Amino acid sequence: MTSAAFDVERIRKDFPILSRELPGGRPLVYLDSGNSSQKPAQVIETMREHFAQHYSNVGRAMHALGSESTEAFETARDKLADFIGAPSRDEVVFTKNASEGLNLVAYAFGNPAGEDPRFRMGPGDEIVISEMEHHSNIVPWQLLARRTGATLRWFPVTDEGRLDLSGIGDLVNERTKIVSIAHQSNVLGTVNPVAAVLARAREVGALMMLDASQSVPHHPVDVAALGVDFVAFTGHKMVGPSGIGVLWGRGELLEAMPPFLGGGEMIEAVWMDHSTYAPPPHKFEAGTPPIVEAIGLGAAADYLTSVGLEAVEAHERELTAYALDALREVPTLRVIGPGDTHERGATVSFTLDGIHPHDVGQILDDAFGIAVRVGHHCARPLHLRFGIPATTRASFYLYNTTSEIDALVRGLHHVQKVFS
Amino acid sequence: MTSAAFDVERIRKDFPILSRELPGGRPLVYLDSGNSSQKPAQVIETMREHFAQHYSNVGRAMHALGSESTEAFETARDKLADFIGAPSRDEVVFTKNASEGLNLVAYAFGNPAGEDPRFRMGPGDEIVISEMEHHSNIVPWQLLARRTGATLRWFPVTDEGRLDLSGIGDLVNERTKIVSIAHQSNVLGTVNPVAAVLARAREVGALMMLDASQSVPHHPVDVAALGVDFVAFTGHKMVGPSGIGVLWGRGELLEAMPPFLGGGEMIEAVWMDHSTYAPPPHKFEAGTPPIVEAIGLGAAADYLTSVGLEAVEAHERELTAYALDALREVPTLRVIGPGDTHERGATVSFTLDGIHPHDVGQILDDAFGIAVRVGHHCARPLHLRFGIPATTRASFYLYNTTSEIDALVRGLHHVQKVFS
Amino acid sequence: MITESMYQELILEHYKHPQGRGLREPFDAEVHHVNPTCGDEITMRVKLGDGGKVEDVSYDGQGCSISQAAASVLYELASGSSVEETLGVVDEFTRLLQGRGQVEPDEDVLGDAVAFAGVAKYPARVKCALLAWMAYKDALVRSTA
Amino acid sequence: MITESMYQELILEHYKHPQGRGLREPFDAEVHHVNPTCGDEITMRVKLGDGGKVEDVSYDGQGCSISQAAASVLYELASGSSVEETLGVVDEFTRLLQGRGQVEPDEDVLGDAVAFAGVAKYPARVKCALLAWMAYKDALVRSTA
Ligand SMILES: Cc1ncc(COP(=O)(O)O)c(C=O)c1O
Ligand SMILES: Cc1ncc(COP(=O)(O)O)c(C=O)c1O
Repeated sequence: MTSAAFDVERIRKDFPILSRELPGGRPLVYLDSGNSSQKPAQVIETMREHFAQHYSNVGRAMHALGSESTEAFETARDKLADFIGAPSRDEVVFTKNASEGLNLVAYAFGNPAGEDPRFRMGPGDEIVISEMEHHSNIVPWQLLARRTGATLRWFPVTDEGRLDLSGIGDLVNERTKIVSIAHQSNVLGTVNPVAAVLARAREVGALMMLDASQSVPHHPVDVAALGVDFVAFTGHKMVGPSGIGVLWGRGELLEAMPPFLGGGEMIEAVWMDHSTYAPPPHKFEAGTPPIVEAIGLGAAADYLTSVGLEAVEAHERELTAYALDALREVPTLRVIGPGDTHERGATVSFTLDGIHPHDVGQILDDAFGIAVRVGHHCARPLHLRFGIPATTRASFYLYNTTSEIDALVRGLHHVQKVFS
Repeated sequence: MTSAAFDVERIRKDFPILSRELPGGRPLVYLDSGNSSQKPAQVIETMREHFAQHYSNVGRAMHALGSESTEAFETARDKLADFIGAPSRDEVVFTKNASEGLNLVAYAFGNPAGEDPRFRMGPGDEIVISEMEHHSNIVPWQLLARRTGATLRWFPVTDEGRLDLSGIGDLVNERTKIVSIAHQSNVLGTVNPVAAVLARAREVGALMMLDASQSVPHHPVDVAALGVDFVAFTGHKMVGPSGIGVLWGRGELLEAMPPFLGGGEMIEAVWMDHSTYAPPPHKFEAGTPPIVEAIGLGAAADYLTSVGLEAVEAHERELTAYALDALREVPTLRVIGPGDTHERGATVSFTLDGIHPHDVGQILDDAFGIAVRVGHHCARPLHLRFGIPATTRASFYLYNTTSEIDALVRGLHHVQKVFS
Repeated sequence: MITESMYQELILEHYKHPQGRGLREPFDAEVHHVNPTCGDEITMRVKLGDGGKVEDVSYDGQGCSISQAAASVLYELASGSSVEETLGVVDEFTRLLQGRGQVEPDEDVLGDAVAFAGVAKYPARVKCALLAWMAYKDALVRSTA
Repeated sequence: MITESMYQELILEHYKHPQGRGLREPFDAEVHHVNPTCGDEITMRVKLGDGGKVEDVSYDGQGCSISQAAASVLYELASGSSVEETLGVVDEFTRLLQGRGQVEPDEDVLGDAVAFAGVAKYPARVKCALLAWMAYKDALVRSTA
């Protein structure tokens, strides 16, 4: 049951793909938005229209189309800044995805071209992540540790799928230069206690980054209120296009960081033997940016704002409660992650005894057109921690319904019949 | 006059924006394709259709939409491999633009995570570029030199706007680890003598990279025939979307290089303390790639192939000859770059005595809807070399006509009247 | 239901009742292969006999029904055959699986393994089916090296 | 023609016949500002007198008609005025130029500089118009520091 104010059927009409029929006459039941969300006509149409009527390069072009594109692109930056409560639009860096944003920050450390002591890194220094991270918030820090000789450490995860803060005093210490954790886990659904971790990071003078790939699309996120230093997220999970992401960083830190990619647009002046750099955000946007993708992401932010992030969150909480309840009836099903909706989002991962998630996913898709994700969801260490090679994950978004969850439960019963 | 076989009016109909009227009733005369090209309906429609009917994340999803997206995305890789004559599809790495490709290669050097001696770099080692490079093929190497202590050197440019090879024996020597130059200059139009430079690079055992951002869209380019090691180019200049580029690299080198960005999709297996990486091209595609942008670029390659790159090249040569001729009639106009069509593309940059390019561009646009680019075109060192702060640049593509060049010449006469 | 083209009765049978499973001694070579996209794993041992015979193929692993059944079918086909014969089967199996559903399988060569024809239409699952077979090929190379 | 809203006769006049151009002695502060996106440059000197008067503003530079004319107009407005008055004009000029064409200029404050109103509609040229004026403000700060 969804609340009266939130008209999910009307919302579904905005997403053309949801009325699609799959081969074999199967309806589409899309429960894989944690992987990537679908796009409303408003986003698709904004992009089409821009390509067809207003496109040109941005920043550098002084003609009519150049102004139209630049205006649309920079307005998208304003929209994204508003969307996340950024104190300044200049703190919004467009990247190609969340992964680039995470790497960008990682490459700022231990770079001889940078002078700020907060970004110095070498043997003895420490980086702290967690065991529930997406590979995109693990590998960049492994590579950084490898480049600099620093040590990578991590928070463990409790059996319930929460961040284990019991050892935080030792884990985050004076050697810690940065702590980077997920705002919300893409497997467990867990929403992490940012304030507690941040308090400790501040005590020891460490910077803190949030991988907000799974939170920004689903809850109102206010970067200023969060109080962290960096936040990365990605367009394609928030009803926006592929090819675009955002790195938000405190203006003062973005100023202090060395450039990452070099090229057009990120410079102030170039001589053959040296260059000076543009102020942020342009300093970090080398080359022609994903212009129409940023504009599409602006339309996505508008769309989510018009629906209302609070409404989206409430709808997802209802779906999650409904799903946790309904899934309990499936024999041998075990949810990996918190069992109730307290501090958790609309992502439900689970195992079924003796049936591999690949088979679960395939049969759900083949037989019923139900799209879930199966595997380790780019969070292999988390699966290792739970001693399982893979899970099946259903993730919900504003366009999902309780009857789709019913379909999932029916599908799972069928899967069990096939393998019984 | 354009050749009979090449029906430019028919081609123009494929590009919706070309029928657009600018505010004030001005027609659009788009002579800024060197900056970014316009997009045919075939590309726009392919992207719209994919978002509306087939979209999902690639690689990781096992459901129906996941297969459709993955199939379309990987087919785009096949198309791009074909388009540039890549010996293997696995040598085609999707990036967000040409700049990322250039940076990716630059970051492979002097990286402690890499073991191959060809990518070792430190004090005493040398990097060779040229004075005519785009900032995107200068700054990444400056940053690399800064990180490693290596020395950046460069080919000078002759008064006619050609690469000055006279000192090549000294410039490219046993200390040289890589030579990276433009295939075609984005200011001068000059097509550089790749074979001559490559021969010397091979003699001394250096690697060689081409910035093909301005050649791949306009001429048939065969990476195998060129014989270099890396080639970077960008989608938005070849009738493709923004947000996508290609790095081609020899398979064996891509294998030998350390990873650049870390994250999902580029891994084989991840533990908390180390990871193993996927083989190329995925090793270099961290995070969700620009999925629909790659698919759009595939459609762009199809479009250019259907028109025929030879036909595009011939058409552009005619336009260039016509323009060089017509511009000669404009008093005080001085072309910066080769004065004939020998080894040069359809990019014509020039100055007018006593009139700043910004004023030229603005009046052409305001009065006639003519879009040219003005400034240093992200090639400031080249402008410094010619002792000029800026130029006006007209760049032509398959959809341009001689009557648009006539309009440009009329416009320039008007500009001179305003400032007389 | 499309499912039926992939989850053949025979595949489900092999999955539920895997043949020859478990690692055995003696062996000439042991390899460990992983399918990184899904985490399927297999450890495979090969023991060769006189005259190019495959004396034993033993394995252990974890993964989906397709990868486990493929290992079981491989065991049945390979043990007791000649190295050469089995390489022929591996080649034909690979050709079938990588054929995107367009390849007409040679039943004479493949035997029971023909049941995997339906998998070829699912690019994401092709690697599951091939995991054991590629491991086997690798193990053969190492045992004869 | 839209052009006319930007290339006012007055702007062209100042460009063709710049007032007060050239670097002069004595001066209290000299600054050099560059507009990186287009390479426009200006060197500006300020000489202050008694009682908060601006005794001389001298400059040299290169750039488009907008940036050069803006410097010339600035010279006329500033030399002989009080620092405080000119700061008021700079503020109003900045407000006008950054107003994206939506701001109603205060002609009493701006005088001739109101001719730049049309430039405000062209984001790419706003920096050209402001170059000299920002340099002037910077130079003032340094001469009174
Ligand atoms: C010669 C050359 N190299 C590199 C680039 C950079 O391409 P992008 O901005 O798409 O990264 C450009 C175009 O801007 C170019 O003309
Ligand atoms: C928690 C989390 N972090 C990072 C990412 C990476 O996002 P992207 O693939 O867009 O870079 C994802 C999604 O794949 C995610 O779920």
